[in-house]
Amino acid sequence: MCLAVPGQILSIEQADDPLLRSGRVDFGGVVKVVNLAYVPEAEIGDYVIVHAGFAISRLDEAEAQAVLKEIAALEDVSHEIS
Amino acid sequence: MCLAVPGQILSIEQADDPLLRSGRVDFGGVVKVVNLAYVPEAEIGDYVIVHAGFAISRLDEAEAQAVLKEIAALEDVSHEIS
Amino acid sequence: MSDDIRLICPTPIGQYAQIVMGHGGGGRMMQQLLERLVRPAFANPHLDQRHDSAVLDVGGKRLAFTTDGYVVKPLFFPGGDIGKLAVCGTLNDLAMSGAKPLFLSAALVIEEGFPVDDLARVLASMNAAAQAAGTAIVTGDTKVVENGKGDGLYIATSGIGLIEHDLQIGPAGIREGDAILLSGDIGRHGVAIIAEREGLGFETTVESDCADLSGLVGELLKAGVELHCLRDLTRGGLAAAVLELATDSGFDMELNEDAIPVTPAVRGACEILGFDPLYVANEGRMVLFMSASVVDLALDVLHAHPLGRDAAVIGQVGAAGEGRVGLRNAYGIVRVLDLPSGEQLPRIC
Amino acid sequence: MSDDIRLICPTPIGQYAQIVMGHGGGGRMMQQLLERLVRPAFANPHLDQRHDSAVLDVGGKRLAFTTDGYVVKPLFFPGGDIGKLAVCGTLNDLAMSGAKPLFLSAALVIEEGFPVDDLARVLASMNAAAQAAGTAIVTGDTKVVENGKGDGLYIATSGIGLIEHDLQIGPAGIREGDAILLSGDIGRHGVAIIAEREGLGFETTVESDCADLSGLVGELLKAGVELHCLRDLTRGGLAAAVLELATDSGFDMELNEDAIPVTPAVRGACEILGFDPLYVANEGRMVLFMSASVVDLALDVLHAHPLGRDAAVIGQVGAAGEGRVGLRNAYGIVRVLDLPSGEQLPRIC
Amino acid sequence: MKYRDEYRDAASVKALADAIARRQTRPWTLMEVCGGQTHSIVKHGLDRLLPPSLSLIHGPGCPVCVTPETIIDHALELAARPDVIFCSFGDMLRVPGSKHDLLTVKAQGGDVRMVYSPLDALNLARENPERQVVFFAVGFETTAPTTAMAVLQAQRFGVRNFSLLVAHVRVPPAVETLLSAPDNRVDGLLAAGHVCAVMGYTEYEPIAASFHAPIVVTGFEPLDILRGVLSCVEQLEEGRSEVENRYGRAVTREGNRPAQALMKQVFEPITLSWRGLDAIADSGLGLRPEFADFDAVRRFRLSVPKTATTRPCRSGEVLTGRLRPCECPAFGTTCTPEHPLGATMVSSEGACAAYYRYRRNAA
Amino acid sequence: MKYRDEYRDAASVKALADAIARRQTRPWTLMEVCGGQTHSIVKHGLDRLLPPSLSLIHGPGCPVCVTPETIIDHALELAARPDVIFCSFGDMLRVPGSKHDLLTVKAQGGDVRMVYSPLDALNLARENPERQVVFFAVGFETTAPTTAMAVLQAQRFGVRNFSLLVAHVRVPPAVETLLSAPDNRVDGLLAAGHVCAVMGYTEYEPIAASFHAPIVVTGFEPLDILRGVLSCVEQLEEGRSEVENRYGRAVTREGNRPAQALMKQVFEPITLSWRGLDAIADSGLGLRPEFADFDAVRRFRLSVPKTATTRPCRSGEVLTGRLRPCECPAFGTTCTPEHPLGATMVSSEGACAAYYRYRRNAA
Ligand code: SF4
Ligand code: SF4
Ligand SMILES: [Mg+2]
Ligand SMILES: [Mg+2]
Ligand SMILES: [Mg+2]
Ligand SMILES: [Mg+2]
Ligand SMILES: [Mg+2]
Ligand SMILES: [Mg+2]
Ligand SMILES: [Mg+2]
Ligand SMILES: [Mg+2]
Ligand SMILES: [Mg+2]
Ligand SMILES: [Mg+2]
Repeated sequence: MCLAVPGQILSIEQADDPLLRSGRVDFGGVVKVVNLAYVPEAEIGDYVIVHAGFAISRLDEAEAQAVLKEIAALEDVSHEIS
Repeated sequence: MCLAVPGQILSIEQADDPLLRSGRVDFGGVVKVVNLAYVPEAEIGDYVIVHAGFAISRLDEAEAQAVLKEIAALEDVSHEIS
Repeated sequence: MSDDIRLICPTPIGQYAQIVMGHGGGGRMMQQLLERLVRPAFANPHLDQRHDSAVLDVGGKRLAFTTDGYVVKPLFFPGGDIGKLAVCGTLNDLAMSGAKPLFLSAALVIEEGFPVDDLARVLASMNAAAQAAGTAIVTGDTKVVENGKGDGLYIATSGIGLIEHDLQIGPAGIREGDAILLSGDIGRHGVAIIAEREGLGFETTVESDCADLSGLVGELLKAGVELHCLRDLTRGGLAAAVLELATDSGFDMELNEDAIPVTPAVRGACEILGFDPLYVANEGRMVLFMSASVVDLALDVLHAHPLGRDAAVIGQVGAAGEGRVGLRNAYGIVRVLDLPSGEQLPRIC
Repeated sequence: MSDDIRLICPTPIGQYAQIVMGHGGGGRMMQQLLERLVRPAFANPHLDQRHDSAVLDVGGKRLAFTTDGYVVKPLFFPGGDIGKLAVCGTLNDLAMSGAKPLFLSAALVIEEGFPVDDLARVLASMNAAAQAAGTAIVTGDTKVVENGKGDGLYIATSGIGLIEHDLQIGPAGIREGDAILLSGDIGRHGVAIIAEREGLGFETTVESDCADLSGLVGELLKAGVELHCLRDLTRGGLAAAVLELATDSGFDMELNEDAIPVTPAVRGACEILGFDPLYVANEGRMVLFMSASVVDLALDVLHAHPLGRDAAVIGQVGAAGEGRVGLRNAYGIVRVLDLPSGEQLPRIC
Repeated sequence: MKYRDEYRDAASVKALADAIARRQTRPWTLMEVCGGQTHSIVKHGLDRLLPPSLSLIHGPGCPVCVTPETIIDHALELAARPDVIFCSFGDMLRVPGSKHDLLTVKAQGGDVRMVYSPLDALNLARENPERQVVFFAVGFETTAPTTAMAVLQAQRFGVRNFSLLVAHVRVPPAVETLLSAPDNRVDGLLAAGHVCAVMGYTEYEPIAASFHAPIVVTGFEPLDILRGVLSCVEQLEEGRSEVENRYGRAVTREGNRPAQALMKQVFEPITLSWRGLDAIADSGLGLRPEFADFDAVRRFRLSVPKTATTRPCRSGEVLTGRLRPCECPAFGTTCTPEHPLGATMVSSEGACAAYYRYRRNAA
Repeated sequence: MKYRDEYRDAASVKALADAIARRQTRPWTLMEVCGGQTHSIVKHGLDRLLPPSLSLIHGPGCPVCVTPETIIDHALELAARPDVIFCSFGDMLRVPGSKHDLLTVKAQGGDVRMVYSPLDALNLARENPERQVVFFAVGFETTAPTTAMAVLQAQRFGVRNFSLLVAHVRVPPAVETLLSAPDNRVDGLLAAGHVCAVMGYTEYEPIAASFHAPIVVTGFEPLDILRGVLSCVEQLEEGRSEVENRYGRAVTREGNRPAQALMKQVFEPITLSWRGLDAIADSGLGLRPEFADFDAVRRFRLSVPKTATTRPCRSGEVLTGRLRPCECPAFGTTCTPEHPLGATMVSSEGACAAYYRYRRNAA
């Protein structure tokens, strides 16, 4: 359920309207206008997770990198063992 | 104006209704349902003149024959002269 | 009285910026669309043959190739259905070049919501018509369009035929003095269709003339009739077919109104609607052009075939001129036969 | 875990009594419609070739013959329009038999209200595409349907090509061990179309891949590449094309997911909509089947041509079997590639 | 077809034409009032069978031709409304208003339906209760009773979504206007047989008397028309100016009483500007106040358009017999049946269209 | 695509699968609640990378699957109305009601539109003021805020022709119901990452505690899912039953506060019968009384249909993890994606459909 994909904010309009805040979001070359009212903290350049035309979450890039590092460490373990 | 063609009444329905009297009328092999309210005197077998789905006149067959005879007489005159 | 007026300049097509029904009605608007937009866009010598099928040289063989779209309403009508129509129409266009039909294709555009059972009936009737002509539908395509973007079913058929004789049957073959023959009575398809339309509500026994003429054309060729030109009657009726050929060949022509067979029921329906049977659609009739000397032979062959039983000589080709067609009536008056503008509209007044 | 389940009996087509959009979507519903209704109705050996064009013997010559209907929306889209599509699609189907395209036909079904200027643009683009391929539209037809009974313009094109080599290019030519090549990246046509649709409102630079492959096929033949089978990718995408060929040839096949080129923009659009690019429509791509020994030669020719620049080997033909197609992913897992049911519908949940 | 084919017989036509030629001694100009008769004359070439000094000119008897442009513009406005199914007789569809025609509105998505009878439109209203169905009520006294009947049936059945755009016209006021024109060329009139089938012909008796013009009630087949001509010529030669009935099989002096009654129940005479003519008192029919609910102009609050015709169309002169179609400079050049400038080119019964179809480039 | 491709890397997937295998000592059964995760697992074959004694079963987390048939029947009724434009997400169109599906209604002429966002439906309402636009509001807590926003925007702009057919569902009550079933086989849960992006995961803390089941907030890419699995296995092996967040790039403990606020402003929890499950208290969302004007059931006075499902569909058992799709006798025979008997075969995220697509006849 809840197909949602990460995209990067290119521009923001009606930034302070609690219903109409919106912006153009880039999904790897495809751009869509998306409602940003639920991510008041998100800025141009940020990644957001978009579902049904709405950004439902600002993507935490630090956390994203940390996970990838954690997995890279696992890979090393894996290599050592096998 | 007022394209109207002769056809023969095949059947009559709602014969006494001043608005809905209608019937099937045959136009040389093509049959259409026609409003007959304006020809209350017309009976099955009679010819009527039909315009826009309405019989507007019962065809006077005696008169029709008389005219053809009159013209036939003219033809004779024509032949005699030429 | 002399009311003979010449057209000084033709009316520009641009006056309607949008396509209207009249552009498909077989009348002058359609001719203008084809002459001013379609033919120039595709300009090539084969299109310039201006015939029902293009005659092509493929590796030394003479092939006929044709296509038509079918958008008839209702889809099922007395005497046929869109499937039979789509196959017969294409067979006829091949036959008009004197080709033996070999292979057919069919592209279906089906509207969402169309009953699968009706589709099966149409396909069966296409196949029956193809088989009866010794041909087959060898390739096809199916598209589905949204409800409200179609009208049940549209079919485009194409056909390939092989020309096995040496005649050049087509508008260019027409000669001064040629007899003009008509293979049967006219107007039945158009009346059968109109009678079935919602709103008009005719009862009639009129059946569409929808038929494959390729067998009959084959008989004529086999009997050695030197055909100059053939054209099947479709949209725009007999008038459109003869007028097109007069224009394309550049010969004036004259038709004899009394010689043109029309059944009483077709005549009756036309009277009611204010139609002229000469302009009403057909789907199994053709005009034939040939030297007067072979008319008797041709009539023998025609009369012996179920599709040519009522065939008659209906006119003759006059001198080279401006491609005018006159219609001589019972009173000896010749009136100019003109293409209707768009479709014939029922008249009331 | 073993979840391998066999279909016990096929689902009857009759379950939808009416045509729905899915019947035209290139998926299993369409296959069923064709297999259970259309093919049986028209049964003949040429249809049984199950190829993009029928290969016919006409007076000792081998001809290819094909038809397709075009109902694309919008009519004008990045990378092409319905006219270019209609011509290229038919050229491609001829090319898939290795035929040299010779002649085209076009049947137009125009909706009342369609701008005459748009019609002129489409006709020009048809002619340009035909001329670029050295062919011409030699016969045609025009019908007008009422407003609300069409969608602007539908086009059915047919084509005749001449087969000048001795290969039997088609499903029957596929052999165990054949390499499966793909001529370029996939999914662009479908994404370009969808991005233009009302309601979705994508901005994208994705252009339809709409193109005529006949020149490229000609180059391959000229270079002496012994092609076993070709198929252009259209509705249903790469998956549908390979699955059809697996079914029709009876060979199991395996594709390598990582080897299939997809551009980031196409991938991005597919992610948003929940689509699988393997099932998205193309209009200028083909799969090629050939012995492994000629792959290098073929890739040389492909890479030298603008339409084959990204060509790659994407899989191979396995043993004769039940025509299953496996898709091997980066984790070494092989999943069964299955036709979608109808059209892919955008997913939200 | 019985009562039709007999009236087309070639020998009889010849005999009648001969009789006319024998009877005529001086040049006369006759006007057939009715467009249907114009159509028949031109199609069968009857005028060419007559002596050159006997002129037939074409009258205003085609509702398609005379319906004013302002009403056509109302029709276009109504037909373009998404809530409306607009019903019209076929030949009204190509009549140009100030901008375009009903066929264009239809091509642009308007729901325009061709009907054969006003009752077909009423049926559409009953079958589509959520839509507004408007019937374009054009025509002379022949057609007005059929429209009246649709209104009365709608009233009886309580059909609330049915209304009329009324453009009915009456023949006698127009004929009077024509005959009173200072440049009137018309010596005698063929009266429209089907109008008279409904109305009888007593209305024409004072007209014939006061203008000293014979008026002959005439049918539509070749023999009918030639009989009408013969009768007119006879009267003129004899110096008579009576109303005579030469369409006795369909017409009686008093006409169709039930049809007149219902027509009068629903409609009343109003002043109307015919296309090509000035306003004529009592020459139109409007819905009586009791039936105002059925008036589409009222129901849809249509405003009277300000547009005036600026086309170089001379159909006014054609309609009044002062100009033959082929004398109009636009005829056959900028004005053709595909792109008519005037209503007389639109209707296949219009004088310009009839000439275009049958006389242009006569072979 | 950034933040997607990295999470599909093959070497990392292998490393994680290895780590899971190393960590696991006993058989465990995990349920991924979310249909999106089911889709990902089956598409990428992730379950085949796991040890055989680690079972993944598929939960009820697909709104397409769980929307009750009675509401689908309401949808079909609304969509067939000539005055209605019925808007739905694409994957709801093939869900069968008691008689047929929205695609059939559309084929029969119903105006059914596929939209990507509830705001698209609202735009349609503004563009078509003469029509009624109904949006089929399905989905979990991820989607409910998007619907809430459409309602609030409609209110602000006074859009009177817009309404919702609401079928929103809430995850936690369903999870509690599953875990309390007497035949529950589930040892640990992967919680739906996007639901938690909106709701956070505090709701799951009491559930994990009371049922002694670890609950791990999990994303959707292969690495995300395997991390969730690893985390679950670790907890089980260690005897812990905590809520852990393994989708930290998108999810925080408290969730999306603005989204929660608007959702709560518009909706309130109601009792709902999920398809395949019995009625569950507070498991649905209904419009609050202040927004009752936007309720399509009320606006169109829909009656609650009496029909009950008589299909031999076992999707209830599939949804609760008691039956694998391939164990259903109808699977692949009378039930296929073309002719689905149950919702789990309809949605491409439904468990039966995912199995049919990726596992039938595995090569
Ligand atoms: S030819 Fe055309 S412009 Fe001239 S009077 Fe007739 S309708 Fe008017
Ligand atoms: S296979 Fe079909 S019938 Fe069986 S549980 Fe799944 S959806 Fe229901
Ligand atoms: Mg033809
Ligand atoms: Mg043709
Ligand atoms: Mg044809
Ligand atoms: Mg095809
Ligand atoms: Mg339709
Ligand atoms: Mg193909
Ligand atoms: Mg093809
Ligand atoms: Mg194709
Ligand atoms: Mg044609
Ligand atoms: Mg349309």
